[in-house]
Amino acid sequence: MPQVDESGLNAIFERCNMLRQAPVPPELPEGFTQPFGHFPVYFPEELAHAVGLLPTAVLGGGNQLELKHADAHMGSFVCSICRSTAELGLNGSLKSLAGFVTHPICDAAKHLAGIWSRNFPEQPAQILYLPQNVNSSGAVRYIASEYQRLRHQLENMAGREATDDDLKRSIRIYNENRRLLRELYALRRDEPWKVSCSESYLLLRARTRMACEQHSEMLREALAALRAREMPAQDKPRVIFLGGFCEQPPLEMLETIDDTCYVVDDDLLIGLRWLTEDVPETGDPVWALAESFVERSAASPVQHDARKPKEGYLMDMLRDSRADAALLTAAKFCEPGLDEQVAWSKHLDQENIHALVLEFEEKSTSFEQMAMQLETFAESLLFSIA
Amino acid sequence: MMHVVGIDIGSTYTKAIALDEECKVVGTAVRRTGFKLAVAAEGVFEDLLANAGLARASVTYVAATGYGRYTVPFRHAQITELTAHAQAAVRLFPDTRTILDIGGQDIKAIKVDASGRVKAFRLNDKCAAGTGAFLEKTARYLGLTTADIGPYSMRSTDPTTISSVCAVFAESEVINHLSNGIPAEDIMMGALIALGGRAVQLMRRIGLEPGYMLTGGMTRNEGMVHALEQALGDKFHVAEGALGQLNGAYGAAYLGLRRVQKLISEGKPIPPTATQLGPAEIKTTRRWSAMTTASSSAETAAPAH
Amino acid sequence: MRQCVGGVDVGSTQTKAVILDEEAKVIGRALLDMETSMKTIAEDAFRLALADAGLVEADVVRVAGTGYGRYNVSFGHEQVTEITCHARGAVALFPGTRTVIDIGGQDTKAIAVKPDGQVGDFTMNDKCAAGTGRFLGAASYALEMPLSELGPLALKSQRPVRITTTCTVFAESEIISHLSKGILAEDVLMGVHQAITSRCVSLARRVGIHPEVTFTGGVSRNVAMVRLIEESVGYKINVSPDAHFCGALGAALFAHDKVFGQKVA
Amino acid sequence: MTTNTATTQDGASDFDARVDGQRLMKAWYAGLDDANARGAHVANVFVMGNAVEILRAFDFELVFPEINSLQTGVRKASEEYIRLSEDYGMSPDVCSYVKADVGLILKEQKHPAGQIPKADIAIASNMCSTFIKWAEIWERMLGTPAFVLDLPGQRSAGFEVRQGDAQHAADSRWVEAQFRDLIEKCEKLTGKRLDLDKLAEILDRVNKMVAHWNAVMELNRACPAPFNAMLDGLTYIGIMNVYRGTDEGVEYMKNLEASLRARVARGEGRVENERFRLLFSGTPCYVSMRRLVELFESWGGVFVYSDYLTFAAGGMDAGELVYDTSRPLESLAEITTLAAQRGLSNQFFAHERLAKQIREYAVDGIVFHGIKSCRFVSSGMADTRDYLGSRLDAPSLYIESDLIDPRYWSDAQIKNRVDAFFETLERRVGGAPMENQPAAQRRRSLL
Ligand SMILES: Nc1ncnc2c1ncn2[C@@H]1O[C@H](COP(=O)(O)OP(=O)(O)O)[C@@H](O)[C@H]1O
Ligand SMILES: Nc1ncnc2c1ncn2[C@@H]1O[C@H](COP(=O)(O)OP(=O)(O)O)[C@@H](O)[C@H]1O
Ligand code: SF4
Ligand code: SF4
Ligand code: SF4
Repeated sequence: MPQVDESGLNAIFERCNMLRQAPVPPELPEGFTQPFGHFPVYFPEELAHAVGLLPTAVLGGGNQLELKHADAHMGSFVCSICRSTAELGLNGSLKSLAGFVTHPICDAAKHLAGIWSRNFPEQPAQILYLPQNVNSSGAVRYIASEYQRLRHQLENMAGREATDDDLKRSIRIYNENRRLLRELYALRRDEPWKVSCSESYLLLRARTRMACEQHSEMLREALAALRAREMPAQDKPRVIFLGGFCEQPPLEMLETIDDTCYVVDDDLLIGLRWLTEDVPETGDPVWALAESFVERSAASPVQHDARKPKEGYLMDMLRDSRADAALLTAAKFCEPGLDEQVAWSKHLDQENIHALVLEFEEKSTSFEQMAMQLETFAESLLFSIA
Repeated sequence: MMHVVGIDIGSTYTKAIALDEECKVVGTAVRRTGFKLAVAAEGVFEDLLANAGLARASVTYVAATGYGRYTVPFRHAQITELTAHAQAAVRLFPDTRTILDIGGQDIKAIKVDASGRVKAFRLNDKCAAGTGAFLEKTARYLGLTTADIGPYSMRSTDPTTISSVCAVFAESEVINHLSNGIPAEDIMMGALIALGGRAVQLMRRIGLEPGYMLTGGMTRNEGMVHALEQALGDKFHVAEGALGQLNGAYGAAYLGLRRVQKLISEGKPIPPTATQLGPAEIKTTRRWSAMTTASSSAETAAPAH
Repeated sequence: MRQCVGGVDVGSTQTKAVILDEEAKVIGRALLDMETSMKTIAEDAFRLALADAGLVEADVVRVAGTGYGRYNVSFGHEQVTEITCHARGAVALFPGTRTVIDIGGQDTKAIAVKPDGQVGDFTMNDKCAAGTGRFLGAASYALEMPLSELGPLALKSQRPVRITTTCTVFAESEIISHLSKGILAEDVLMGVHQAITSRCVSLARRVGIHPEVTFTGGVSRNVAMVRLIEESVGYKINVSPDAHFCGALGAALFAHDKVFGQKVA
Repeated sequence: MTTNTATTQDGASDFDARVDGQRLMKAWYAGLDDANARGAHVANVFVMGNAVEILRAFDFELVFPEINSLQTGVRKASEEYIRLSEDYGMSPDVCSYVKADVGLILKEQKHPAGQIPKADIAIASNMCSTFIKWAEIWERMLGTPAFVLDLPGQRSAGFEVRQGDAQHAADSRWVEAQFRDLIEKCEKLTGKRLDLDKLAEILDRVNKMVAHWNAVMELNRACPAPFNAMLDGLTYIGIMNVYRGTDEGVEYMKNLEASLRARVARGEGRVENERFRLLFSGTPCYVSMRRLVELFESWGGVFVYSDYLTFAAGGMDAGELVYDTSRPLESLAEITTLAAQRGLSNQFFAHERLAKQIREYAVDGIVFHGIKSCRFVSSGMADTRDYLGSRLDAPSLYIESDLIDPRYWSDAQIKNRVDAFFETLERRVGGAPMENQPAAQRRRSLL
């Protein structure tokens, strides 16, 4: 594996940053016939990958995109990611997608399927009803049947069959990628001064615009270079960032946070890291994926699971990452996020753990206000000046 | 003799205060901020030195706060106004737990612990409806100066309700009231009550913990204090005289003093000022966001099949 | 014995009145600033319009009131909402109208008009005065310059500044701060106009913008606003010298329908 | 004893839809008031996608938190509850039903209608995703265990699940599995075994109620319409939900159908001169529903149907949805699955249903009522409206307020919009001219 230095690292970040701003993958890698769009949070990308459709997370338009059509189709009270996703559809940016899948994470997201069917009937859109009752005995069986249905639809779109072996190969590729992502987050826990939250986010997000195997390649180089970085630890508080599970916070926001804090863990793009362990590479692959969703998965405000009380995973995150405090964020107009935020802050209050409550919007462009809040927060944690 | 200075550059007023080693106030100064922040800082500093009869040389350390804190060239350190207000509040009134600061262009509600550490806070700065600007607008319309607002409104016997949520719509409401022959003091008090209600609502959002303190220029407006206490149903601590408006500057100065004492006790030198430091002091996170490619909003799409 | 009709539009900042003759031609106009009470202003405006037309009250057989103070037109025979009136007026002035953008003193409206001239959909700013004529009011106050001169000056701008505050109240201090930094008045003003335009256009987008677009309300007298809206929709828009009276005209036309039965356009 | 005894509101009668409705509601709240004291078991359920039939079989007292919240609105007490919850930290941007309920918790369950008992279990379906977040709030604040009932909805446009096809079989299997879990939980909670015969009887009563309900809805296709879907209809649906599967429920629905039949036979309409037949899409604004209806009826506009009456009835408004009482549990699962998909498609693919309803009820225009804080009904509304407007040229009005938060009701604005809407409708449909009334009189009728 070629050694990459700081300048090579910059080249990688530059590429990631370019991909961050691309509504769909700028080019199709070898062996893929068409991109296939899916909305946050989790989507079993292996199924698309196995038929040669390039899984492409649709993540809204960022704060550079001007909404020209969306306002006539979605009220101003709907979260930004939904509105700007609609905009991307309406302005043709997503034309190339073979199809679009959304999820019952919230009602706004479910409505996207209807909006698609009314405005782009030629581009098949559907709601993948991932169950909110994973604790029921029938859950795995039900998910498996949904995955089978999806698998056949994808096969028809791609005009190509996905054998169990194809699926197993894809699972192997994704397992490898998930392992590397776990390494990246371990590095942030152990030596946060070596990789900032915004840099880690850029690396992570790049996976939504390239083939998983390419991403692993890139990640391996980046990790090596990051580990080799010579950077002094600064006097910044260790915090975790929550609330990035769906709508994407502007990169500027993450950078503003990096200015004053070390973010040692987060739930950004949690869907890409949803499965927390390797998916079994033997046996029925569809069942393996379904079972992993139920038994070896992360948590988010939009997935109910009696075994994962929300405060529970919040405290686990704080403990495992040895964080001093938490940034509890929520996207404006994000019902589940805003509800969760209350529960989180109430709980941390009881536990006497410092938390800063922030509301963000994909569309925001000015961050002085937020910078001031973060400075105050850092001051209240370190309690020393300058 | 060593002195420490705190400078609070607010959106409307710039405030400065000087402390000696015993943390005694040896001088203060207030002036309108205007639009050249560095100039305001320089100006207020000179006023301060004059008022306190100090020589520049005898000022060991300058701590800047307020929204213009990064524009004070001769600062040794900057702190946010929230931290500064919290510190000062607890020093002046040790039982303070909830602080309300009504500024010219924003409101802040701050929750503090016994040590003056900021526990939680909320701000409102997008909409003028809940800020000093709203008052000054109404006052301007009624032909009152800022300083008149308090005494004048206290004459009100039967305040009117101002129902508009928007400062602009409120103005036409005021016009209507006037044309219906409602006395100006009742309208002014109506505006104070409207503002008071919004301010207390903001306080509720961080949770009301008794031991309330009002800071900022509004402390000089007895009508506002009255309206606020009505809305809250409880008393506010209010520092006497101009000290209420100087609260932020005082907090900055106090933290500066503590810092200096710490440095001296550790036998460390006083750090250089921002100008001496130069740009090196500027934060150094790489800003990838600054490099946005055209593709961001463009209709790029992978080759369709 | 004349059979003229009148329309009175009692707006939030200005009251407009027009008189139409039997052929529905505008023969009298009046415009009053809204200072004192709403009760009398409608009547005052109406009388001024009569005088302008050189008529006496008896010559006018029917009057319709509109605008948000329409129920103060106590002498009116009917009240019609400003939405319906602006649409009617706009279609009368420009039969091809499909979208009406009305920017007034305190409210901004967008109306989608069906090919048959009927109101299809409409939306307006409710709680917040950002992006209304008031924003220009703030500018004219800060620059101590009459409203009518703002537009022409703004068009001289080479490098417009970006106005970041949306709040009409804070706009004033932002404008002054830019000026104090030595930025040219025209560049600041252009920024102000751009700010209003982007707000109004995004409001209009909620009902969908389709040509022809007709721009009404007092702000339509501002040449810079006209230019900017044209730039952002991408084609020329209709503006009539009577645009400020559009609401009153629409009202008067409804009165005219009543008197002469068949609808004139 | 049907048509002959049951007569209408005006006649001297032993049945008055409104009075009897209110009586039943009172009785229900009275039953709740001392439920904990009596040691009865209590369950929180939502109007969409619940397992009421099963819970009744275990003699649970049922609490409908949505109805509690809307009642705070009807009783003009909602603002206090909502403010309490916002002070507690709830965002202004979330569902105001949830906020009112959090307020209720903060007030130790003291509701204007009486004491609301603490629940032993909460059933939350995924039909509205907020249900789940709501149930999680109870888990935290009250320690009420939540049982999420996951009901897969319509996957995509034109996605038809027919009774007995493969997809329906798979979905039903999933729902049945969850029902079995639920039954196990109920048996643990109550110490009783599930009595299948009892369940069958309950299903049978639901069948009867639904049959009457569908007849009632159909009666409003008559012109003039006998009732206003967004005023009288709200009483009906309340009973439909609260008394689902009970004898009182069957009795009420039977009498209701009879009385409305009589009305139609007599050619009586809700408004004396019906000029516009309107379809209402969205949820009501319970704080000001009378006022809203007044604004429309003053123009002779009556709401003849509302999709609210479909999804708030859990989507059971379809002839083919009949429980097979010979295999209660399986049938319950199968029908629940289909009903849920109707209820959900009703929102997420609303255009398919609305288009049908426009035809069936001979509608002149649609009124869309957007609720900022209810994404379930509001997120797709503008787009649906755009679609119907361009495809069917259906005239429509969009108004916005809130379910129960009076702070979002702006009378002047709504009146303005309603007036403008009818001014347009009049010129299209050519309703009787109203302008020729003297201004003064017309004003009175409008205010
Ligand atoms: N002498 C005074 N009398 C009454 N009110 C005053 C006085 N000075 C300031 N104020 C009020 O206090 C408000 C804010 O003052 P200040 O807290 O200094 O603002 P900021 O910190 O935002 O610059 C002003 O908008 C004004 O309404
Ligand atoms: N001569 C002018 N040039 C530019 N703008 C003007 C002129 N006259 C009035 N305006 C603008 O029009 C606004 C009033 O428009 P109008 O439609 O009468 O408002 P409303 O109907 O709400 O009273 C004023 O606030 C001002 O901004
Ligand atoms: S951001 Fe929140 S509201 Fe928006 S789609 Fe995601 S989960 Fe739903
Ligand atoms: S509501 Fe009024 S005061 Fe508030 S932001 Fe808008 S214009 Fe400014
Ligand atoms: S969001 Fe709408 S549907 Fe969901 S609970 Fe609230 S009011 Fe009911």
